[in-house]
Parts: sequence; C-alpha cells; structure tokens
Amino acid sequence: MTPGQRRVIFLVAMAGLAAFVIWGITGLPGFGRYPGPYGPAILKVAEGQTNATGIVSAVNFEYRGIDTVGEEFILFTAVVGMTVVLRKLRGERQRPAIEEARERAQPAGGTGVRAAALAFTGPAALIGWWLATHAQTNPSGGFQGGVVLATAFLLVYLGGEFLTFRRLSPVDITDAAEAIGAGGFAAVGVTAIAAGLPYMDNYLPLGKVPGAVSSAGTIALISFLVGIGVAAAFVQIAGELLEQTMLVREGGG
Amino acid sequence: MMTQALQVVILVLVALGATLVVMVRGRVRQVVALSAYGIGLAVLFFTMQAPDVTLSELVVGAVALPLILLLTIARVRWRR
Amino acid sequence: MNQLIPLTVAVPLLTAAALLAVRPLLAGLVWVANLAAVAAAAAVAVMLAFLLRQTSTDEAVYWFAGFRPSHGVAIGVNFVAGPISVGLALIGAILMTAALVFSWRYFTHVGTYFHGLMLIFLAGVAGFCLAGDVFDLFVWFELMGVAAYALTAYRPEERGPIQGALNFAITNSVGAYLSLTGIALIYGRTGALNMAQIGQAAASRSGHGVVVVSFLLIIAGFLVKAAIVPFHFWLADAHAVAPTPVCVLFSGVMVELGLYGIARMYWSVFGGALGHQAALADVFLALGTLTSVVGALFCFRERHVKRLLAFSTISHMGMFLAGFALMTPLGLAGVAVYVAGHALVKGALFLCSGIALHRLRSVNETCLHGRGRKLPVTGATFTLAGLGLAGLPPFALFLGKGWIEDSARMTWLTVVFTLCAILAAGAVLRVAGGVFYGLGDPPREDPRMEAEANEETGETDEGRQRTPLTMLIPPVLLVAGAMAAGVAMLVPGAGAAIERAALRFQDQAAYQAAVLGPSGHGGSAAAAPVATLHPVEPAAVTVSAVVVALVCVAGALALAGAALYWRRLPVLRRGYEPGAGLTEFSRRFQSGVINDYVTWLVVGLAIIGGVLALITGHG
Amino acid sequence: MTYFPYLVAAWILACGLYGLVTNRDLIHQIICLIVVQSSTYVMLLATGYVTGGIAPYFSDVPGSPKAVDPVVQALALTDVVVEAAVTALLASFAIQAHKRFGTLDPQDLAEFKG
Repeated sequence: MTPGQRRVIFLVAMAGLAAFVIWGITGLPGFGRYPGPYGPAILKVAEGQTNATGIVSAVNFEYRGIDTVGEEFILFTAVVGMTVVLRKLRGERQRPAIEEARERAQPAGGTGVRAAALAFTGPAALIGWWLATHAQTNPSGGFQGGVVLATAFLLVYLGGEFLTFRRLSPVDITDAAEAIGAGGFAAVGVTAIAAGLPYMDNYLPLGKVPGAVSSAGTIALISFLVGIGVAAAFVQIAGELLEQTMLVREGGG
Repeated sequence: MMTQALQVVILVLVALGATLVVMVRGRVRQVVALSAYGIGLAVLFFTMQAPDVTLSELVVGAVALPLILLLTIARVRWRR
Repeated sequence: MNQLIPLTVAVPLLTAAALLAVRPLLAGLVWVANLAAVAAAAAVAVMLAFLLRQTSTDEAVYWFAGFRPSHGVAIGVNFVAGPISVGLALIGAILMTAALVFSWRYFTHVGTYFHGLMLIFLAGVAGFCLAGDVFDLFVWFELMGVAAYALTAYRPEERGPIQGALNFAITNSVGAYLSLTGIALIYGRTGALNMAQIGQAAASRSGHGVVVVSFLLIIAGFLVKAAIVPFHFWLADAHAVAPTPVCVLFSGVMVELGLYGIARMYWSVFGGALGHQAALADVFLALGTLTSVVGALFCFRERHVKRLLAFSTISHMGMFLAGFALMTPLGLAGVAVYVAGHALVKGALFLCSGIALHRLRSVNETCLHGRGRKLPVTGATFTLAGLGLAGLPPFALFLGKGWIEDSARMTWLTVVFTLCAILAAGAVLRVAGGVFYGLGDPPREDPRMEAEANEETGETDEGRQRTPLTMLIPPVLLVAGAMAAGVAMLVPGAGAAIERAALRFQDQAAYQAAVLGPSGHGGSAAAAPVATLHPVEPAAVTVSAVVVALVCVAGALALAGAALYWRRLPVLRRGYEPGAGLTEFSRRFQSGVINDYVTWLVVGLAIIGGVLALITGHG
Repeated sequence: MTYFPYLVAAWILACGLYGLVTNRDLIHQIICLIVVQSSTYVMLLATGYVTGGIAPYFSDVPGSPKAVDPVVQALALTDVVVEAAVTALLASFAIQAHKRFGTLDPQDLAEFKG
C-alpha cells in the first residue's frame, strides 16, 4: 500500500470503528456515576482487613496482589529482553570507559549543573526510599519510590560521574536486585503456601495503629521489595541505553 | 461545579495534547510534547481523585519515558 | 484450596528469578541453568497433570490471599482450573520441556537469559489459562507477550529477528491495549472484573451496546494473538525469525491461547449477555473459514520452511475457530483434541527443521533440496509428523478434525477443510520429500523469495557434524505422543470425557455457580444452559471421518508429488510455476510494514464491529 | 459531560492509531503506541470516578464521605508499569534495528531485511 492509500483506508475504517465504540460508550453510566459493586465493597472492608489507609496500595499489594506480581515480572522481563537485545555483538567493542568518562566529565551545563545534580542526589534517594516504604498510608508505593530512587542514580550520571554511576550500578548487581525484587514478591506469596495459607496471604502482624509505618503486614514488605526491583530495573534501563552510546563497530566510526 | 469545569478544561487540553504529540514532526520535539502531555494527564488524574496514578504518571510519563526515548534518539542519531 | 494451582505460576517465575539473580555465578556452569530450567518446566507439567486429574469432573477455584466473594461480589482475584484450561496449560508445559531439552545443545551463547525468558513465558501461559479475572488475564497476556517479543529478537546479530520482533510487539501491543479498553468499558458497566460476576451483571443490566463493544474490543487482542485473518500478518514475520525452539511454543500453544481467550470470553463472560448465538456463530465460522483458506494458500507458496509451518498454523487456527463457532460440545471437544495433536505434531516439525538448520545451515527448501538425506531419523520424524498433520489415523488430529466435521454436518465445511488440510499438509510433505529424500526437482525461485528464505542462517556455531541426542529425542517423543494421544482417545469413555469437559466449559451457569457459590445472585437465569440447546452428540470414530482422513492424506501425498515432479510433466513444461501469481498477490498484503498491519487491524475490527452491531443492534 | 471523558479517551486512542499508521519513523511509532496506551488510563479512571468523591485515603477523615473507586486506580498503576516496560523493550529494538539497517523507516526495514 502507498502511504496515501493507507491513510484513506485507515480513516474510513477508523470512522466505522469510532462509531461502533461510541455506540458502546453511550451504554455506560455517565461520568461520575460509577455503579459498583467492586469499589464500594473494597472500601468497606479494606481498612479493617489490612490496616492500610491507602486503599489503592491495599488493592495493589493485597486484594489484587497477583496482578502486581505479574506486573513486576513484566518490567523485569522487559529489562532482561533489553539486555539480550543490546548485548555486545561480534564486531562491536566498547570505547575505553576512561576515555568516555573524560568526555562526559564536563556536562553541557558546566559546574553549576553538575553541582546541582549531585546536590539533588541525596534528596532524591531519600524521597524514593520514603515513597517505597509508605505504601500503606500515602499515595505512594514501591513503584513510584523505585523510579525516584533510580533517578538518584541517574543524577550521579548527570553530574558527570559516569564512572561512579557505572560503579554504583554494575549490571550483575542490578540484575540480581531486580530478580530479588520481582522474585521476592512472588516468594513472599509462596511462604504463605508453605504455612498452609492461600498464596499471597497477608500473614504478618498488621500492627496496632492503622496507617503507621509498620502497619498492614506484608503490604509494607512487598512494597519495599517492589521498590528495590523497580529501582534496579530503571537504573539498568538507563545503564543499557547509556552503554549503547559507547559501542563502536570495529573498523567503523 | 468547580471541579467539573476544571475537568472539562483539562480533558480538552489532554485531547489536544494527544493530537499534538501525534502530529508534531521531529523526534525530539515529539518527546517534549509527550512529556508535556504526560504532565497534562497527571493533572487530569489529580482532578479525578487519583493521587497514586498522578505520581506514577509524573515519574513515568513525564520523566522516565522521555528519558528512555531521548537516550534512544541520541543513540540512533549517532553515526548518521 | 488446591495449592497446586498458584504453584504452576509461582514455580517457573521463582526459578527464572533465581537463575537470573545468580547469573554471574553460572557463567561457566551452563548445565546448571539448563537443568534447573528443564526441571522447573517438567515440574510444572507434572503439577498440571495432577491438576488435570483432580479437576476432570469439576472446576477447582482458588482465591488468592483467601479473599472469597461475599454476596456474589468478588473482591479478590481467582484462578479457575478446569479440564480445558489445565489441559491447554499442560500442552504448554510439555512443549516447553521439549523445547528446553532441545535447546540444551542448540545455542552456543545461550547464557541464562534464554532460560529465564522461557520460564517466564511458561508462567504467562499457565496464568493466562487459569485466570478467572479479566484484568488478571490481561496481565498474564502482557507478561507472555513481553517474554515472547524478547525471545523473538533473541538473535539480534541478524536483521530478520529485530524486524519480526518489532512487528510482533507493536501489533500485539495495540491488540492488548484494545483489550484493556474493552475491560475498562465492561467494568464501567458492571463494576466487576471477575469473569463469572461480569457474566451475571452484564446479563441482568441494560446497556446492550457496551456489552457488544467491550466483547469485540477484549477479543481484539486475542484475535491478533490467534492470528485470525486479517489480524494474522505478524505471525509469519515472527515465526520465520524466532529461534526454532521458541517457534515450537509460539505455534503450539501461544497462538492457541488467543483462541482460548476468545472462547473463555464468550462462554464464561459474554455468552449469556450477548444472545444471538446462531448469528454470532456464523460470524466466527466465516472468520475461521477465511483464515483457514488464506493460511493454506500462503502455506503452499512458501519456500522458507519455518514460514511455511507458520502459515500452516494459521490455516489450522482457522479450523479451530470454526470448530469453536459450531458452539456444540462435540465441536469444542474436537477443537481440544485437534489443538493437542496439532501442538505435538507442529512442535516436532519445528524441532526437525531446527535440526536441519543446525546441521545444514539453512531452512530454505530450495537450497536444502536432497541435502537432508544424511539425516534419516530427522527425515522420518518430519515425514511422519507431516502425515499426522494431514490427519493420518491414529494421530489425534484426525479425531479432532473428524469430530468438528461430524458436529458441523455441513458438507461444504468438510470439503473446504479437507482442501485446506491437503494444501497445508501437501506443502509440508513436499518439503519432506524434497529435502529429506531428494525426490523430484528443487523448486525454481524468483530472486526475492530466495533472499527472503536465506535470511535465516544457523543459530548454532558448533557441533554441526552430528545431531546431539538431546535434539533428536524431543521431536521423536512429540510425534509418538501425538499418536499415543490419538490411540488413547479410542479407549471407551475417553471421547465422552472430553465432550463432558467441553460441555462444562460451555455451561455459563455452572461456571458462575462454581466461582461465586451456588446461591447465584439473580441474573443467572439469563445464561441459558447449553446442554438444553445442543443435545450431546456421541464422540466416536465414524466411518466417514476415516474416509475423509484417508482422502486427505492421499490428496496431500498426491499434491506433494505433483509439486515435486511438476516440471517433468510433459504437458506443463513451459516454466509455469504453481503459486507464482499468488506470490505477487500475497506480497501486497504480507508487506512486512507495520503501518499496513495496523491498518488491517483497524479495518478488520471495523468490519466485524459493523456486523456485530447489525446482528445485535435490534435485540 | 455525561460521556465526554470517555469520548476523549476514544479520541486519544484514534489519534494514537492514526499516528501508528501514518508515521514512517519507529521512534514516532513507539511514541504513538504510548499515546494509544494512555487512552486506557483515561478510560479506566473515568469509569471509576464518582462525582464529589474523595481520593480513597482514610487516614484522618472520620465517618468518611464516599470515595472514588480504588480498583481502577490500582489497574491504572499496573498499566503505567506495563507501559514503561514495553516502551523500554521497544526502544532497545529500535536501537538494534538502527544498528542493523541504518534506518528506522518501517518501509525500508521491510525491504532491507533480506
């Protein structure tokens, strides 16, 4: 098909599909009139059952925990896939890291950017940590915390410290951390089986005060594991992509 | 009423943002549009009382994805 | 509470995570990774086999973290293990074990990544089969998808894999997001994600359009995965380039899971609410027939063996979809047996072409001509599998096809299916005769096909002088298994048991009762029990089925012979190539351009959507 | 307003598909795929919204008023992670395609793959 034909065929078909979907949309209850019963049922029982005040985290890590196990493994698999696809191939070699680092030691913005980036590293790490460990009480959780934690590592890179970045995040370690993050989550579930409980059962003590950091049993533990896994995954995604800029085809540029 | 007016405005902005992201030419410009669109979505989710999703959309849609894409663009521009 | 159910997913996931966590330590110990992966896959197979026995009469429902539904409202996520779902997962685990054994000595730089990805893929398969919740289904669908994209691109040093993986990933992702849109719509209508609960709520509330639309959008992802025309374009691109052991899983179970998803959505969720069963059946029957014909024609024109097998899979998917579309227990039972037999036979065919690739460095029929003579066992296995694909008794495929045709009672369907099977199996037997026995002349080729077929080179670097036993035993066992499965079906009662399982799968009211408790919660009356709609037809070996099967085998052999000796026929000497015109025609569609594939996806959905709207709009 | 958010979601979906069909650059297409997926968040969150509802947090609101649906928010969170994962994988495919083919035009990729 030529691009012109394609566009015409698509637009005609899309008009038909849109009409069909709109027909479906008009069968929905209007916006703001969610009928339930799933949400209200969760809202009614969640705080009592899990001691978590952040109901979304309770759903993610407890009621629909198995979805989140799958989700973590999707991220994990994608990073493994990236590593496989981008692994060094015959005829490619890496520029010496030192040489590369020298080039990158002077970030475009000069010392100001560098200092700012490094200065933000600590707070970013702290925020990430806090988010990952407060899933049960706040709009946060392992995922968001993990990404912010990964940002802390990336700030080190932005600060021109490429070698430090690579030393802080060698592939083997991030690999292992991801595996532990994703697998640990699944393993927490399996330990419940070993104890004769249903998979993913929240068997840790729920704590006394709803909303406290130590409350909500396995939710906090799982959120923490997810945080580790996600942080490692994003550090590795960035690391893989950065690494790519240093590969040189033998004989070529 | 206030909330609803705000939601309508942001929904219109988000719809325009999506159109813009698709229509813009040039890779880097498109990534910038995507980042802005991500922020728009985050605001929309906030008005829909979803702070968790807002935070996720901010860190992923507005920061992580553009970063991944920019690094990719940097890599594929190189040696051309 | 059956703890085997979650373990079928947890064991492969944990093994994969453990292997990848200690990957650096395994650098010199590849056999550890191999052994662990094979053991995990085999363990899953054993667990599923036990589960199949336990659930042969009844579904086992497992609620994660013990959140049982109260008053008909599910707050947790459940897995539902029934004979059909467990059986399909079991096929996946068996093929996975075979593929992992096969790849033991197949890759040189296999690393641990391959094993990890394969095991995660297996977990996705098991989770998808067992999920009883539509969003959970989507999660496993995506997990399986992401692992599959990565596996397709496993050999990035070549050009083909990356292009095939891109087309695969983008089309399937679009399909998955359409599914998710459909899930959002039905959730907005019913406020439920549990399949049984959606079924009840959808049947008892108004808003018919949203039910139809969300049904089509949800199955859109599965139609893409199942490679139903016009959503099939990605399949040949991905199959041609993925490592051969991975193709075994793609063709044997992943594509079939798409069909399973459609059947699950219809029978467990939407069937009662949609109504108009006869008209919907016609839509699926038309899609299935179209897919079968297109797949068979493309299959016959191919010279790239893996691509050829991929198109044969598309052709069979059409037959499976048509079998599902009969909406009868016997038809579905036929599909179940057909899928099982096809998975084993197709797995063996792919593994044999993997051996050819390993030893002869090519999967191009033209350039392999006669060179397979030094691989007698592989050749015999390939030929036998090809005959099985044609439906030679006692292979399980012949029973499956026979049951579908018995149940359909439509002469035209039998004729079309037999012609398709002759074309597809004839192409496979042509390869068998030409490559492994050197019969006839090598097909003449236009340069473009040649280039396409040569895109594949070896996947291995070493050991080309002999075929390791670990590569030879799996295909032999798979062919033997396909035959044994067919023989086992002849045991009195076996056919009836499968038919009962199919009947159970189609009984929405029973499914809702099993998941949500017998009390039901209104609405269940709307889901008409299937048993009353369709009297149970006996699942037996009929004379007509045997005759059709023998005609099919004879036709395939004759066609293969004709294709091989075409140029020696005195009448047609003037350089006429069968399928040359088709090649030109097909290239316009199978262009390899992702933009085209997405366009066809939207076109297909718009047409099906229009037809569904016409059918159900006035009801 | 009754159906407006759903229609916006459908519009975003259509935009993304249009971009996938008409763009001839893989990076653009990956971005369009992100747009396609973003429509699902809007659709999900819109279906679970309750007018006047509060975010599903019960820390210091005794006798809490009705909240919006927490389930769709959890689903959207999962969805966001899936998006990040798929995008990262596709980005690596694009890099590799560029290395092998020297181009990111799908038309050229299809022609050069031989």
